[in-house]
Amino acid sequence: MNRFYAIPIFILASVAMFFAGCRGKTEAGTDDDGVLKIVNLINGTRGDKSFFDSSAAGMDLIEAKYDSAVLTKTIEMSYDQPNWEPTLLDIADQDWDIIIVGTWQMTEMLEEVARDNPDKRFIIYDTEVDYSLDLGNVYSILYSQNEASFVAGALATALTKSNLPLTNPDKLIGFLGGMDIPVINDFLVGYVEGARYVDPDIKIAVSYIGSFDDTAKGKEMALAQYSQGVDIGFNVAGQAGLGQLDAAKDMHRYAIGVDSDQAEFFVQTDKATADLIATSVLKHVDKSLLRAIDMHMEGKAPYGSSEILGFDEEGVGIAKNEFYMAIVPEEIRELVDEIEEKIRSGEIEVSSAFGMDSEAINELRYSISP
Amino acid sequence: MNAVFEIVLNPLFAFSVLRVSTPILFAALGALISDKAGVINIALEGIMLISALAGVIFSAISGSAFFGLFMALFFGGLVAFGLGYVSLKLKTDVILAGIAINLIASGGTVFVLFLLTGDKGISSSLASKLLPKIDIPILKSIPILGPILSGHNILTYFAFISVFLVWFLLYRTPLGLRIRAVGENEHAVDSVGISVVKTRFIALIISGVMAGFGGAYMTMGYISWFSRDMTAGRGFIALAAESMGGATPLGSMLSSLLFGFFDALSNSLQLLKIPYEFVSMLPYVATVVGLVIYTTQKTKRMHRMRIKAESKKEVL
Amino acid sequence: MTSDAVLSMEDITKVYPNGIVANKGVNFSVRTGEIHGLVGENGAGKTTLMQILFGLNQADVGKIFFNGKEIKIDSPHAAIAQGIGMVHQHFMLVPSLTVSENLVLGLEPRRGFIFDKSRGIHITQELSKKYNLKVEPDMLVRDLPVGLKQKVEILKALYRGAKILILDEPTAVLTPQEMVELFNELRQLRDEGNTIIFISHKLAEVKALCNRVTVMRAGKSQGVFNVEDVTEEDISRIMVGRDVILRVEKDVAQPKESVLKVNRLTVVNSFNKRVVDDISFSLRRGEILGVAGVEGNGQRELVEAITGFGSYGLGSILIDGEDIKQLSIKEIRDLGCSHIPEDRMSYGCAPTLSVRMNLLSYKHNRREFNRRFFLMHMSTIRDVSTELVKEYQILCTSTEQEVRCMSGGNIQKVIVAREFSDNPKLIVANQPTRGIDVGATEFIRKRLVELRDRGAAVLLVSADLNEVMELSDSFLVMYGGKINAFIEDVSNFNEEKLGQYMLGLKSQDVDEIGRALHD
Amino acid sequence: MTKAQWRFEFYRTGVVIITAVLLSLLIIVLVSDMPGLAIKLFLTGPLDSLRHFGNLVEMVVPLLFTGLATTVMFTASQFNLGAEGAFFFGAIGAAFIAVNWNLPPVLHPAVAIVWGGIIGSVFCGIPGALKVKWGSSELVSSLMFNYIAFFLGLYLINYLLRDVTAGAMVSFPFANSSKLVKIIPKTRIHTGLFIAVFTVLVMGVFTYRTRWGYRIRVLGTNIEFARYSGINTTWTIVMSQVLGGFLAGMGGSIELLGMYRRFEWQTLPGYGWTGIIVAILAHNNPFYVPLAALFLAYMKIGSDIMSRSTDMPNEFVAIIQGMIIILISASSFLSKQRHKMIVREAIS
Repeated sequence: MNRFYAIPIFILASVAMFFAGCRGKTEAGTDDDGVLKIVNLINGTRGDKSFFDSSAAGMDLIEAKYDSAVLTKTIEMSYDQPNWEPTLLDIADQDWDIIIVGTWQMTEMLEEVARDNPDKRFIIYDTEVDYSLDLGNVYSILYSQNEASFVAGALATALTKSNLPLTNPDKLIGFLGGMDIPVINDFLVGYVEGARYVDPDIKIAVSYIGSFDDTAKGKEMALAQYSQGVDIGFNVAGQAGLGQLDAAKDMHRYAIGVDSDQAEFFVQTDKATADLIATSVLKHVDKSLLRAIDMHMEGKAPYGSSEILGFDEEGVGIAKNEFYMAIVPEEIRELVDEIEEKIRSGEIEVSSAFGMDSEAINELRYSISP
Repeated sequence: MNAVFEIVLNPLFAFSVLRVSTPILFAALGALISDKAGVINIALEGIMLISALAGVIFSAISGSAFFGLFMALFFGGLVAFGLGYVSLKLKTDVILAGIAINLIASGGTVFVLFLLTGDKGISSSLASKLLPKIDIPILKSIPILGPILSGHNILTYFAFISVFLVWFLLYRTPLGLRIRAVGENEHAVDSVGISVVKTRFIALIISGVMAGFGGAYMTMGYISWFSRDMTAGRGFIALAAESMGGATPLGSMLSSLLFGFFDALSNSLQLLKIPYEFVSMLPYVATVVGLVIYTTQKTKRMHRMRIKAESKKEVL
Repeated sequence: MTSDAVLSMEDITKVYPNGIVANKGVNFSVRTGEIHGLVGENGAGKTTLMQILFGLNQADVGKIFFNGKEIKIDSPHAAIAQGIGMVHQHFMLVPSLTVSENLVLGLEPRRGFIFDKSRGIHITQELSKKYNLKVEPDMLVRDLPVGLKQKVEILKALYRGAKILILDEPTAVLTPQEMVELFNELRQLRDEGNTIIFISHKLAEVKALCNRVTVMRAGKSQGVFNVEDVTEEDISRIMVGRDVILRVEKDVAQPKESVLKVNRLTVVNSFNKRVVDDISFSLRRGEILGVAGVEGNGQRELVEAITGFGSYGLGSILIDGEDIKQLSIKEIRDLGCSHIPEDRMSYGCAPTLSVRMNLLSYKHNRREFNRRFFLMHMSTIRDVSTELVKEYQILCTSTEQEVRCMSGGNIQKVIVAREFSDNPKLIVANQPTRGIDVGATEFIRKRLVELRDRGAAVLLVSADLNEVMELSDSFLVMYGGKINAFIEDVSNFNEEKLGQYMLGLKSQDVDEIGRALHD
Repeated sequence: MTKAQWRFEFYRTGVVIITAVLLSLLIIVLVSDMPGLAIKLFLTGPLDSLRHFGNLVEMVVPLLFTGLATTVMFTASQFNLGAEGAFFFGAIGAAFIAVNWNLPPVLHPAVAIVWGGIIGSVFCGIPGALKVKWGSSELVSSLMFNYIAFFLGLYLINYLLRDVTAGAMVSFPFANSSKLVKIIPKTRIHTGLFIAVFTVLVMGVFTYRTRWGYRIRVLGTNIEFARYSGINTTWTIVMSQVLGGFLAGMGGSIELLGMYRRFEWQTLPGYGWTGIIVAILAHNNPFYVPLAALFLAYMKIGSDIMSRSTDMPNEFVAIIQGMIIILISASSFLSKQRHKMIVREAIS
């Protein structure tokens, strides 16, 4: 062996020996009983002002409500995919009672980890695990985002047809997706159906950014849409979708936010943008997580099954904040309420993109393309 | 096909070509200056990223967009100085040093962002400022030209003015003479008592400041916040644009515009029935093709000249 | 230190990063108004010493005094400030800039921020007139002939107020006529009170021009002499440390059948210039054919065409009757052609690889060096290279030493060992002894004659007239891409006439040149 | 290099590594609220459990391939930075075979890996071919090709391999026969490790003991000398990059078949970039690639483990890696010491 090898090996060995003696307990290793230890693994980063921020906010809600009865922690795993599985495995080894993950990408990892850790509880949101694998310790939360998008589609169409100052006569609205994947297309399907509900001849410009974090690209695509006559657009692209809100400000057009109430995020730092966000399609990841913990506390959490949360369970919704009130005229607000009611009652049934193949989605996209 | 023409002929499309080209043009001019001095600056990507973050942070702290711009330029120059230091003083290979700086920029900006805001993704919690847009009084009201040329960010105008400034610098000033001389034969410069290292340092710093403009534009004009790795290869594309433009200011401008054209097209073409992945690939393919066409033409031209010369003599 | 010295260097020691000791305790001084020769073999440390004086290199040990005061020269800038100027062996000019731009570079006349071009031209004209060195301010430097480039270099130094002018082997690239002109100009400068340091290894020039001479050998000064008091032979002895017989003993050639036939060859370069213009000659087994001429008259392109390095448009080159136009370098080599390139560092070796790997080169494909399973036969490679090192007296610590750590002469021997050991049919030797020590030169020349006697055909291209005249059996003179003369018998030929051929003042008629074909 | 030079390079590399580690510790101490824990996890995390050690080895495997890929291209002095794209696109090629074909266990991954390698070699080879054909800089075009590989790859996944039942843009699951077998329980270390170690040896022998390796080395030190030596430089330039692409493509395939159930990368995984650092740290010597890969993987895994349990973000590792590149390749870093050493030897 060459001496080149000696130094690094020597360093590793000596450091390892030095620390071998003083290995402590892991951080979560505080063993006082009665405290429910909850960890939330985000496979992205905070600051997207939508999905993951909402998820992280769920931990705050739980902490606010249960205070010292719970110990919560949110771990950002970033968009560094190879790091996700090791993190999940590490966390599963630690002393956590409930482990929360989200998005479809975590599903298959979770299925294995949950099977290997039957004594732990797992919550997964925005997707579900395969329960044929006998996963009695996993609770899956799905959201009927298609229903909320339906309302957004209806609202957008109503707005573009109205005589509001920032709209144009074209009957054209926009949809800006992160990626061409089922969860995003589920928004699209609802959006399209809602739009057609108000006007069957409506045209929708659909673009995908191809990323959930490239805000610059998001903005460019939104600008392209706006410059082709779109006067209200809907972004479903996590952090990348923020680009659309910026584009709306540049072009002075309307936007619809997603997942979190995106107007709220901008009230402080950038009111001009907030003023243009007609509403946001809310995916209440935060509330759904609180709800899950509530049920867990009461011992009623439906582990071993999945739930689809809609308007009734406050799983999804439409942000009706001050900006909504300011932008949307009263008759359209009434229309929105009416449609919401019809969805709740089941009078309107919204299709879902889950299970649709690429062909069907393409057909739908082509049918409404300008 | 008609739909494509419709998109391209829309004045708003031309407007967006100018907008998209701006950061690439800045970086390409940066690449040009360092190239003329005989240094390949592949750290442009990282410099833009660092400047972009600096612009956001300092405009948020000071509340002044122009102070943000100033700091973005300062950091652009500073990082370029660092590149100069390691490549000219420590004699690191300049390409490797560039790779290193890009790496440091990519991780370091997220790191700093996290320390400041707690977010790793985006700086939207900082109330950063935007550089103003400018409406050009008379031009504004001219149809077609007005919507294309008026209402851009101040830096977009400056980018195109810079093309002239960089040309002037290189071909009309003593410094430009020295920069060109140092790139062509450093010994010549050395032997007349001008410091090669110092001249390259100056060229690199100017190059960094140009990239700094590009970075500042990214966060204070193009969009209004910083997000991780937001330059998305623009620094590299600028290098390609500069070499495609035959290492001249005007050529760099034209090839930056070409790239901007394809980039803008890729954003609009999605609305047609073309898979988005194909469309997203377009600008990069165009760059490679452009580069190849440029170099092919160059070799062909030389080849033609040669054949001509040989045959001419033969006839005589 | 002598009291009348305007400038003196004391105890200078310089070690290069690759471990070569270029100067060891050198003392050197010059007086006002003299032309001071600095002679020594290549690699004796002359250039390094002058680079230290001009600030391009820093000494590890030693001091420099100017008018009796110690000065620090850490950059050319500092040197120029002291009134020291240098004309380098390789011109330090920027090809794409004009003469005047090159001249004023670094001291540009300005109008505000702007570079004042017309003042630059004016300055150039003034200087040109004042020192009687004629140049065209508007010409691009890349279009100038070497003689003019040298004048630009001298003007550059004078414009910067040089009182002490260092000229590093200024005559290497000049024709005899240009040389005479230069000497007159230098004398005039001296008479105006300037001091000139004249580096050379050509003793006749030193004898003709200089007042005093410092002789260097192996990095050390061997003393200062008044030129009048010593003969060329004396200097040569001091320089080399022994009496050298540069004359190579050789018998009259016994040429046999022709190996290389060049027929109406024309090469056009990328600047659209016919650099080799319709030349024909042939080269036979057992003879050495020299190619003389001022550098840049197509010799390089001729060699490139023959060795497969460059393409050519018209005409043909036959080696052993085979047309090589479509052949690769490898295929040409396989025909038995070996090649000593003019620039050994750029073409002849891989500086960071070992002696062993450099000796392998084009032979790496040979069966003897390769085993089964695609592996190379490392022990054979080692043995063969050890033998070659011994046979060619290559000085190296081991065959694993990197070539770049060796002296020029030894590197050249590595190349020669590789090229000569192969029993070549045709040897194209381009400047085979340029810039190497006498010992190595002698060794290589002897080898060339030996190979000739064993039946090889040798094409010797050299800018060193002595070398061509000594070694060749017959030779060509190239001027402007054409063969200007063919001298069949070297023994009775006068140098005066040769100079005229080289400068294109005269040329032989077509029939005389046609004899080169041996048809 | 002579012994003295090797010795110097060896000390210098040691100094750089120690500097890098110390710098990391300094950053941690400055930034973290719990520096003790952070440092402990950073330095010992990768060794404190079998699984963490597994993570370390898992990371080393792809780095060996991209490191070797970059090594062979850099040895030929081809600044092709396309290992990243070739890695990604090779993986797509392997995914295609893994999903669509039906082959017996050992053969299936073997075919997929070779195919992935071929695909990768195309992607690194094109910039090489463009360079020799038209003289366009391989540096610039390989950078562009990384993006092209990425988008073209996503397109192929989306339109040819896309699992519509999945909730993200991923391929169908791979056939079980195509996966590389896990060899150590409780870790994800797979048989790809053997292939990687074997490849290191092959590349080492290739570089220093075969005529092709010789040609590449000659080309890399002096292209004119290579030409002069009758080496077909055009061919060798292209081949070195094709080979680099092949190694990177193989690496992508092995990573995918060993570690994943389906193709699910949405971004370029970054191993190609780290591979460049590996190559630099290993001084372009294949035999040193494992050490360099191990060191870089150690830093990355250590920082990942640290960031899981502390407030330290792991991005600072990129800063450290950048510093390492600069210091290692800074030829005049410590050059004064070197020069002193040489002067001493020369004068004595």
